[in-house]
Amino acid sequence: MSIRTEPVTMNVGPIHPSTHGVFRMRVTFDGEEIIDVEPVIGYLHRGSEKLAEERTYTQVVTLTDRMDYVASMTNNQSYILSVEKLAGITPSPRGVWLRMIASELQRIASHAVANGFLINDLGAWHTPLLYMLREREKILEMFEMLCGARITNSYLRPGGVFMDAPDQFWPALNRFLDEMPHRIDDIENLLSTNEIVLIRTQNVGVLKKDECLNASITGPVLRASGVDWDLRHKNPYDYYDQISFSRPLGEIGDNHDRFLVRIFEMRESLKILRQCIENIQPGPVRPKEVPFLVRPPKGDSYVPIESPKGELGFYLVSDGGVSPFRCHVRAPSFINLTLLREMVLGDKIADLFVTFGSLDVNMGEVDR
Amino acid sequence: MTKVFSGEMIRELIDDLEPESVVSTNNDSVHIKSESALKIFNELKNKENCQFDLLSSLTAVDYIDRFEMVYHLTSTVHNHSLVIKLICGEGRKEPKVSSVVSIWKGADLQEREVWDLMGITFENHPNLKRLLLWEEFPGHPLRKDYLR
Amino acid sequence: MNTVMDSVVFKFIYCHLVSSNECVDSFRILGSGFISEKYSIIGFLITSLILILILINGALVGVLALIWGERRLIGRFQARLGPNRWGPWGIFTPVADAIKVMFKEDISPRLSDKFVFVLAPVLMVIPVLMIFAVIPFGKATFLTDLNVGVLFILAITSTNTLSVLMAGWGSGNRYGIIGGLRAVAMLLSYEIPMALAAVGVILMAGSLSIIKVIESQTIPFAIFQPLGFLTFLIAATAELNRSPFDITEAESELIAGYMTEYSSMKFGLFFLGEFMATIAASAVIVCLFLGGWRGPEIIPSHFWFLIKWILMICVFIWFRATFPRLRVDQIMELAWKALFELTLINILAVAILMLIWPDPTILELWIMTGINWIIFFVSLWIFGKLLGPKPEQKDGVSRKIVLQK
Amino acid sequence: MFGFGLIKGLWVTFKNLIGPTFTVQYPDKRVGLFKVAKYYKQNPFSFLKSHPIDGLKSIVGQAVIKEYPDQFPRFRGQEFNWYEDRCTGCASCAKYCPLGIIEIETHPGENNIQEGTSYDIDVFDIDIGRCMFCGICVEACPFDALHMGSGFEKATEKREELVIAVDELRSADKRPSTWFRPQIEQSSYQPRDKEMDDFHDIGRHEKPTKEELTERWVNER
Repeated sequence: MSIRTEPVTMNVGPIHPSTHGVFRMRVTFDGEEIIDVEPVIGYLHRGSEKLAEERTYTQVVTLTDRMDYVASMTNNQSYILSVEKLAGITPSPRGVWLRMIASELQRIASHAVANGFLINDLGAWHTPLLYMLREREKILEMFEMLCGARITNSYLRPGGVFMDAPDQFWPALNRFLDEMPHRIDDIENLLSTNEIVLIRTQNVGVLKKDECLNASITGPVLRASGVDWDLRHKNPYDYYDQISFSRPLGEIGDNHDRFLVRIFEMRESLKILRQCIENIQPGPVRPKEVPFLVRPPKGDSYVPIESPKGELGFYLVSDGGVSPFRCHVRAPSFINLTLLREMVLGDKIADLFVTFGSLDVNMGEVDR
Repeated sequence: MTKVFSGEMIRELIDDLEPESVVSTNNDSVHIKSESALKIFNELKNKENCQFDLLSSLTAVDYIDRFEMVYHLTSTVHNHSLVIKLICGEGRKEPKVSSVVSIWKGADLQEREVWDLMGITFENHPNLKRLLLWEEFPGHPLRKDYLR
Repeated sequence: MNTVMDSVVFKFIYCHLVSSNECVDSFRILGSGFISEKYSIIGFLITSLILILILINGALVGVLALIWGERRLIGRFQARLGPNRWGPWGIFTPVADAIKVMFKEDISPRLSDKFVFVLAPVLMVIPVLMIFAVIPFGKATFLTDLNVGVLFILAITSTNTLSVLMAGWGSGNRYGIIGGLRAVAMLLSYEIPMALAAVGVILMAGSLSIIKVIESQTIPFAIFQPLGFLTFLIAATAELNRSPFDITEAESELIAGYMTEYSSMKFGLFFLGEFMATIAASAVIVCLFLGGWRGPEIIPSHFWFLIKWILMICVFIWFRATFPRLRVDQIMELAWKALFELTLINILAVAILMLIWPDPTILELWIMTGINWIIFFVSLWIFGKLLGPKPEQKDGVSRKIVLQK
Repeated sequence: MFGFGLIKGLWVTFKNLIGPTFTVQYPDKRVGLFKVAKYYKQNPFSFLKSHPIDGLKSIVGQAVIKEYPDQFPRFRGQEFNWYEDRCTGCASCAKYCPLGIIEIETHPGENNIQEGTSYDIDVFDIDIGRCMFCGICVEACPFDALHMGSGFEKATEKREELVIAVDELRSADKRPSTWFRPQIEQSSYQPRDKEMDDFHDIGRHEKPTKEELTERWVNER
């Protein structure tokens, strides 16, 4: 006997506990099975690209903070690198090391948040999330030491960073580096062998290598599918060429691989941080000759960097004035959404949120 | 380190694929004819020594007298990248280019965004609707003549 | 009548009301009763009412305590403090919660089926309260000793399936409908392993009366038949809609499932019903598997019961703090492919052992326990192999993360 | 074996159950006798004598003491600190503010023979209801007159109350943040500990010595 069923269309979001902000999906279910998903975005659109056209190069730094608000240091870094290339500024070595430290810390924080919320989407009652946020809290405190703000940092300036790290920063960083491996071990004990997590995430939301590349998906999602593409390694910006680290690669490209790749990348970031501390030398943090009002010559520049979410780049066009003529953001989490529909078709309702969480999408960056 | 193609190198490369489609050569990029764009991109993606399989970024710039599309292509196989620009239509009237979604699926959302904010029509795009703004929104805000 | 008079509390109140021959002097501390024995039925009714009042209010206070305890404990599990502002250690937080819930605006959606919508929360609470009727809280302290107690509990608990379905359907919300239908599928499936797990207990006790079950536990059944205990615990967690089986509420998927449209005191009743169900289920597990009020007689039996009860509730909270949620098909798979068979194995094992040793001594009991544990581990291992996460992918690719140097 | 991962997870949460918490109980927390005595810098017995009610509360761990979250000197807080004596009214801060929330009106002030003419400030409004505390105004100030504050408790019920007027700026506590002021940071200054009333201390440059002043004002002319 066959039962006549009717597909149900439902609005998931924009206000929903696990859409990570104001994301909306028009989902059609047949019973528990997803037969169609249409992402609807734009609820957090603030027109940053247009705003940037009316602000000076330094003022735009504050706008970049607010794009990916979980990883504002890497946003700053990407923007600053682009401005430096555009204006031909050579940054001070100490400033570069400092911003590498900052961006690696930010990567740990962002991955911690991503994994925590992924497990939260799985339905754990906030416990792993709070463990992750506890570690992120220490990083945010270090950011407060560095630049006085925890999330909207605006720490970087063309030519380096705006101020040297205070004395109390280095002991705090060392303490963090000593503690963090144990915390990651804890998280792995809690989740990596947990049978419920395994059966919920394995072989769900699989992305093949070719699909991934073809859809311009980058970052941990791409690496979880097995493509060795890390811009820190393949196209080293700043001083990443002086640093050795390994890139974790998944093999299947399902939610569990993405989860594990992020955990492994946190460990690699710790390694990078240690090397940064070894390599950093005293000196000025930004060259004296860089003016407050940068006036780059006519031209354009695009410097992609490896942000926690993927390839992040600012395409800046200058007409010789004090503010960018055009500022385009290549936002990784925006482009990573391309294949969401293909990933979840045929899965259960519950998997939709897990898959979405494993993409680590940040709505501030998607809508800009 | 990613090998970045200079303008001259890109021109040589494209001349091999499709002669006389390069309009002008800049320092680090080339302008190509928009008619032959789709063919060139197809070649760039599939040819053995190019294999630009990753469409890094796709955007449009309003240069007041013209609209320009900018494509940043990267190859994860050979680890090299290039920049290709093309001028959309003539002047400011109804800028139009052909969509590259059939070549790179990743262009899907980016082209919709460009259509939404810059108002450039992409031919043969499967689902060219507004993305960030709502359907009834007047105008395209990233254009320089958009009135506040 | 006689079974009720076994209860100490009942007798105590009854003897102060009725001048009956059954009452010994020790029950007449405050003088004899004023109702003559001819109208003893009146005294009986009044006593019952008083006891029911005590029990219901006790249950409500228990819910308040549980709300506070759960929030504090989950806070501690998550390395934070939990509510600590209202009153010392935050003990007035649930009171503040209750006031907030009562004074909120009561919204019923336009598309809702009003009658069903309003009736559902009431149906959620009543059956749970009825469970407390058969729970013995200590030696000779109970409301009633039904000779079909275990059956009564199993029957009563299944009725709240109906209320969840009514709530999901009546609220006219798609999240609600999905939540309600999930609930029906899940709760009905888990009735079966729960009942079958209880069969092992009943076999050993030889009676359906809860008092008899407790009296027969020389070794607590949790130790004696671990398989039965585990399956009952899992099935009870599922019946309670608690994590990792909270797919009906599923905060991260369905917002609040069948409760999405409920506000104010209607929501409060659901909340109440759920927490009370946790308390009741813990009490049932304590009675059936942990030896109820039995324990070394250093402290009164009531305290033994209380300690075990609280520990059991803490275990539920612990589960909630640790485990992610299962998916709906996996939950059904677990019920039908694993728990069902495991309970059958348990029944078979217990029955065969009962056949070999019909009247076991203590030593024989321990031997039986040992055999049961061996069966427990072997069957868990087999079922883990069959149903657990596969380390190998179908096309033979083994899963690992490669560190590319 | 199946289920072992679950037990490992239970063990991790149990470790956290008995481990320390990471909550900061702003604005106050409840503590026992020893901690409250330490807070009041007394020994427990004398504390019991001097504060009998609090002492009794503290025995059951219910004495209330204040607690603030850790705050670092660079913290970019509300309540901008402004040193009128240093301000020339150049309005750099207003120009560089990305949001344009600073409003300055000046008029030519009295002649100061030695330092040259300066402007007097009539209006200096900072609308911190729209401020994003990026600190670029502070970065832009050429004379170190404007500083970020260190507070975070200025919540009001109306938006109008969030506009800091010039009188408020003049009379406010001077607890500047060390954001973009390395000269303050070198003296390991903590905004919560002490005020910086003297505008001489806050400057970017060393205080000139008598010889330097002579060189500048006598010998060079």
